[in-house]
Amino acid sequence: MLIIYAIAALGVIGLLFGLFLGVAARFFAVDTDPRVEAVKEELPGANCGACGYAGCANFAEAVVSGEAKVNGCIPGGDETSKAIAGLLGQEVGSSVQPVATVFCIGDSFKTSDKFIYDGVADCEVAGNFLGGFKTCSYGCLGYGNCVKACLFDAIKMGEHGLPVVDTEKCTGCGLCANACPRTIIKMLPRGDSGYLVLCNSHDRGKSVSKACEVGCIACKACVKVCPEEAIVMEDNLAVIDLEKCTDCGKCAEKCPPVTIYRRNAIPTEAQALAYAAEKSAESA
Amino acid sequence: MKATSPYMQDLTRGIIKENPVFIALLGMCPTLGVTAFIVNGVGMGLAATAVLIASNLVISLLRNFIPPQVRIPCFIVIIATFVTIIEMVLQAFQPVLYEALGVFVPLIVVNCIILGRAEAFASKRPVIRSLLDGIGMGIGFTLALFILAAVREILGHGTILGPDPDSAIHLFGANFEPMALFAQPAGAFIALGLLLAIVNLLFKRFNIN
Amino acid sequence: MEKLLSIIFIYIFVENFVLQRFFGICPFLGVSRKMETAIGMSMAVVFVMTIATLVTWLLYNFILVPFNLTYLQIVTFILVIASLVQLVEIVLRKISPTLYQGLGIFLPLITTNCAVMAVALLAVRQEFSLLEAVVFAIAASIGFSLALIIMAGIRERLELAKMPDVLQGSAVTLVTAGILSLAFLGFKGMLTL
Amino acid sequence: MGSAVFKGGVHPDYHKEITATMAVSKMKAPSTVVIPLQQHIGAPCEPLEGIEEGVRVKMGQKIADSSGFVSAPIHASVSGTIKAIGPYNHPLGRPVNAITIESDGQEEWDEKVKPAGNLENLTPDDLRKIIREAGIVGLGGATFPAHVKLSPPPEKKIDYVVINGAECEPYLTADHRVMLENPEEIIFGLKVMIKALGAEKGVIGIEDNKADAIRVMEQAVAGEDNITVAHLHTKYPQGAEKMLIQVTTGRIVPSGGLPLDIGVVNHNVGTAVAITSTIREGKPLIERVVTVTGSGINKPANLLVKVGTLVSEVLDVCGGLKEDTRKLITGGPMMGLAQPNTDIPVIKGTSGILALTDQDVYIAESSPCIRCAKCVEACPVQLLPTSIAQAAEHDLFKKAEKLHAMDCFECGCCSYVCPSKIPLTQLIRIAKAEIAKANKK
Amino acid sequence: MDNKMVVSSSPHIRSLESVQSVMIDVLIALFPAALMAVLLFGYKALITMIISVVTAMLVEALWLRKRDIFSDGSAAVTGLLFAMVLPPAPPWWLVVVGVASAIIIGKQVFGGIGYNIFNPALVGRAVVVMSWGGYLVGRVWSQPQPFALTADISAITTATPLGGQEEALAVSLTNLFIGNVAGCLGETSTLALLLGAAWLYYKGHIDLRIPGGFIGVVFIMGAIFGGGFYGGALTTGLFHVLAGGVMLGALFMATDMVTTPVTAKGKLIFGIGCGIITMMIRLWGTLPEGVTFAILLMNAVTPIIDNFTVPQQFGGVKKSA
Repeated sequence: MLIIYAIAALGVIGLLFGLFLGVAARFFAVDTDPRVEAVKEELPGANCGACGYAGCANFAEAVVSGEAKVNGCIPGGDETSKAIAGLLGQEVGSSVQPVATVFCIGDSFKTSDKFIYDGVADCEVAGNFLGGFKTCSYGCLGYGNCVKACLFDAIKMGEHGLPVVDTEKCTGCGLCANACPRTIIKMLPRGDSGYLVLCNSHDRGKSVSKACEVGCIACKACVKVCPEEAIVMEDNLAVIDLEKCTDCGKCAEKCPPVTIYRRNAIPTEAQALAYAAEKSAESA
Repeated sequence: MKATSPYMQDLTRGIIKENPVFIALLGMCPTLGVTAFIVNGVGMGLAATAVLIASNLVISLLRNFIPPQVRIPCFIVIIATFVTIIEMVLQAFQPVLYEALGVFVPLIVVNCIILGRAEAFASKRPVIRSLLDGIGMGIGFTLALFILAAVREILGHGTILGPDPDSAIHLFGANFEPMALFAQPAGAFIALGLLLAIVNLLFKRFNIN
Repeated sequence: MEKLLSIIFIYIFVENFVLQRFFGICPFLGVSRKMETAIGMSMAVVFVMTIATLVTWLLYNFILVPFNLTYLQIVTFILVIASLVQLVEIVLRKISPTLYQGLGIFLPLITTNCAVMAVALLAVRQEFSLLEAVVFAIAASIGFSLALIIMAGIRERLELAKMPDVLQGSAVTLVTAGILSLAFLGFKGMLTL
Repeated sequence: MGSAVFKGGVHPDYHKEITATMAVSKMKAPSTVVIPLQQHIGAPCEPLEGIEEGVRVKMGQKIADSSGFVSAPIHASVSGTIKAIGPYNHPLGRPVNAITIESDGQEEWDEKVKPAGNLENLTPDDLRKIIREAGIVGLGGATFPAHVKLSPPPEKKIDYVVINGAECEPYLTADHRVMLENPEEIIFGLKVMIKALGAEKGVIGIEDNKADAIRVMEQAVAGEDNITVAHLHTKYPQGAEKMLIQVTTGRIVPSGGLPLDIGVVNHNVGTAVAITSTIREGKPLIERVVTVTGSGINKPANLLVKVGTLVSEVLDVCGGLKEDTRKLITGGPMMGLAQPNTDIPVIKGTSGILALTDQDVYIAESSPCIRCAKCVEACPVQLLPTSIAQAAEHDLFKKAEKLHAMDCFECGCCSYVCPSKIPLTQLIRIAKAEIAKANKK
Repeated sequence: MDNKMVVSSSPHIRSLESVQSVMIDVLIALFPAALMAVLLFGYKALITMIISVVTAMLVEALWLRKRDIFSDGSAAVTGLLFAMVLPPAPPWWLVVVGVASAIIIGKQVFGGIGYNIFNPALVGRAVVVMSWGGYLVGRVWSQPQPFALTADISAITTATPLGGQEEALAVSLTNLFIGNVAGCLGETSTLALLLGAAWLYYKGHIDLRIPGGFIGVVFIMGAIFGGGFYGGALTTGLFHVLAGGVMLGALFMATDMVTTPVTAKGKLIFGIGCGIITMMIRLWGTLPEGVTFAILLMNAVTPIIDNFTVPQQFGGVKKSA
């Protein structure tokens, strides 16, 4: 008897429940695509927004609807792209995980200041304030907007007043590059080879050399010496095309202010501090 | 990363890397509610583990027979059944523990860990893997409860193996004046909060994602 | 009447569901990030909890008890709550789209809110009358809302704080809840049932 | 009279004693002047036809103008030859087009400079036209073109003219000296304004730390039955438009509104004097009184300086800067602008040149807000500066707008009182800029 | 010109006040109460205060890993305030654990000075009350022995005047005002507390709305609901104001800048709320004293109060709600 009651009670409740759900299913004609959930599972979940969407869930929806590319998730890198592509049965586009690179070596010892800024500690604010306190109006202001933007603890403000990127931690999401009001940080494909002009100044040579010991003075020595024609002048700044660069290093030898470095030999914070110590010893 | 078999991963995932309490922050109610004593905490952990393993197993077995539209209610019924069984078992064989856990025993049914694993794992994976996942998650949950309960019991009562005076061991002697705060609800929150911070710190230190 | 008032006061302040009884911690941690969502969730919880308790109480006392099926309590209660939440969602969508916009998105979260289940179970266990059970549900849900809204206010301020990053988020929220729970202990013993 | 006080405000150290007793002396005309084409709020001016390099101009000759209504023409402040037209440093921080004139030392007036005639015979329209042509702007520092304030829309009836003699900015004494030395001109200027506006009453508000000025002005208004002098408590920002109107007339300028919404127009004492000399002698605005003061100045002074004189030359007259000068400010210390160097011209709005040494300038690291609410108490417009600043810091500009950030007029009281040394005013300024940007879209 | 100019956004002058100077002012304001504590309870009170202050500063310096242990002075203030709400001679470990909790879970967990939600000293006290209630609840309070600096005050214990009607009637209003009654180390002397508060008011660090609302409500509720047992309704109200921690709470704890509303209206609401909850606990709760919990509860709702009491800006018009 008890067993029958039990079955009956559960059965009735189950029936009612099924009924509700039947009605519900009708009302929810637009149910969420299970693939969205699946894609979301594969994403890192940092909600960094590097893909351009409001968050991982949002990106997942966009991927499933075909709006976004499968390799849109930058922090996830190849692994995630492959997994998502597998889920959706798509081909993986070529995605090389980029790395943040600081295009300025004008640390606080090699550049000069116009005045001493006292106010809100923010690169954008300081940069807008009378055109920035640095003599170079393209140089790093050192208030670390990039550091604040990084979700992965991969970028630090060095004692020499320039940001230092931890390439191992960098996921290539590009948030720091977006945060820099002077676009000093650029995203490059990972790698050690190739040479870079580590300057961001589009000023004329004369004012650059007044502002910074190591800025690109637009002398075109590198352009002339490059056998591959990989270097062009863009608005008073030499730019090396990494795809054309054959790693010969002739440009770096010729550069008068020594602005060009191989990617694995970019001046470090320690070198800058040593230089500063030397300089102060000289003047003393 | 070292290549480990998926089975091994299924088992270990829930213990540290995806610990349901410390990392996923699921099942907080029993975690806070029954951890005044180690015995209660572990008892709760084991009860939940039993339900978790059983439901993972059954759901994985039935995964091809349950229509996706009604999968959640089906899962709930399955889980509720096992919870009822566990409740009966506890009542019969562990009346003291059953009393101590109180309403948190039936509340296992709404523990997000169990439904969460059913939904996210068992309903999509084969039986063995689901079983291992259930065991791993169960151990992770029990471990978390054990750690929190240990902190709370040692600080809040100065004992282990309490509250039964026969089995309780006074760690610091009779003159110790325990910090009774940790025996109370407020202490549960604070202890878990600080433990979470410590876990985060350790994860950061050892670079575990 | 006095008992009803006592129930209200006790379950809002003295035996606050979140801070003293540990029910509904997951939504308490999850949706207390913003005041707006906290208020929405609160309203949804008050709504669902009251109805759920009403229905489960009736079911328990008029079906399960007479037929000696109290062991089916867990299964029936969870089914009732789950289906009720869905039903509410459907009904709301139909009759009041504006209310649905405000509450609807929180409804899925309520299914697994153990506070709802706990109220239903406790109402039966404490042998409340129907009226008492409903008042109990309302008081408990207001207590839940109170804790949630206070926490949302605090967390909006904590958002602006610069705490060590290992403490950010749930850790500091739990510690705050702990201190809140301590503060609520001041109401201890103010009324008893 | 004048017992009313506004809420909030601060009491900084005034340091007015440095120059308060120094009579205004006329500074010798410099050999070169640099006259920026933007010296007022509103549309910048363009050089007039025929004004180009190498051309000789006479003193007082109009050299630039704009077709905008909210604008004021610009005149040569010396006679001489135009050396250059192009960008030059400007007190506002960014280079602005300027006309550089090399003086011939003749001080030859332009022939158009002649008295306008008797006040009785001039219509309000005549007055407005004369004042516009003379390039007169508010000399209190805001440099709002004076004729615009004298041209209210016909539906707004103006009955009160308030003259600002509060000079609440610490250090500055330019207005103080003007009141002592030119009381009669102030009254005449006020009468011109009253006539131009068809107003009924005039009131001159003076802070009670300038007792001598109050005495002199009271004597000057003795015969006038519709003009009074209001004694104001000494409190910063007493001279802010809204505060001044509240304490002198008891009227409250509505949020987002203008004084003319409540029938009031407000001008500075210096503006009144400038208007007087235009009506009486036809002189356009080519010179102004500048207080040169502060711990970094060797010989502080109140000087009558020609517009376009370089600050470096003014400083030379005052014995140059002391070695340990760390900060150079045009205007007062509360709302003035810090300058990176001395190579900038004096413009119509330069009420003071302030140099501060190490002992007055300290750069304090700001620490977290301790919510002491001193900024809330100090805010004369009853805002919550700390909340707005915090919102701005976290880019929550919508929230800042809800907290009425746009009502802030940047008096600086909040930053002044903050024990945590948070740059509140700057943060609110950022919020205002962002809100304005968002609302424009 | 060799040296570079400092350029900043206006204003260019700042008041000389700093966080440190504010904290030092608070310490000065607490001096009369501290002195009174030593005069009443002898050297043990001094030892308690020293342990508390030193531990507070050390814990904070260790947490922040800095050498300057005084730093902005806020830890010293917390330490001294915490000592003030302890019995005159508690065990040393109780003071250490309590003040460490105050600094860590009351303050540093939230990000340190300026960010804490709750008054740290009161968090410390609440922790201690809940953990070792035996030292703070019941007939455990030392009877003061004025000017007997070396006396062992722990010999004679009693309940505080709030313990019950009998205890209340045993003390005169004069003694309550001077502080010659059993109670927490720093709370007994209304006179000393008022002196200190006068200094804070003179320096502009406290707003009268909070203590005014707090004390006013305690007086009114004491007079109306207090039962008039203390020689009439009004004197009972006065008794409630002078007895226990209301004065210390209203003048020093509820006026703590960081944890109270910034708006004028909010401050009044805060004070009134503290008063109501204190009296609810005193009159109807099981605990004899409710100041700690009242202030902590109001601390919790401070962000909400702030949100709802944004003042009308100058010339602003109230929007019809």
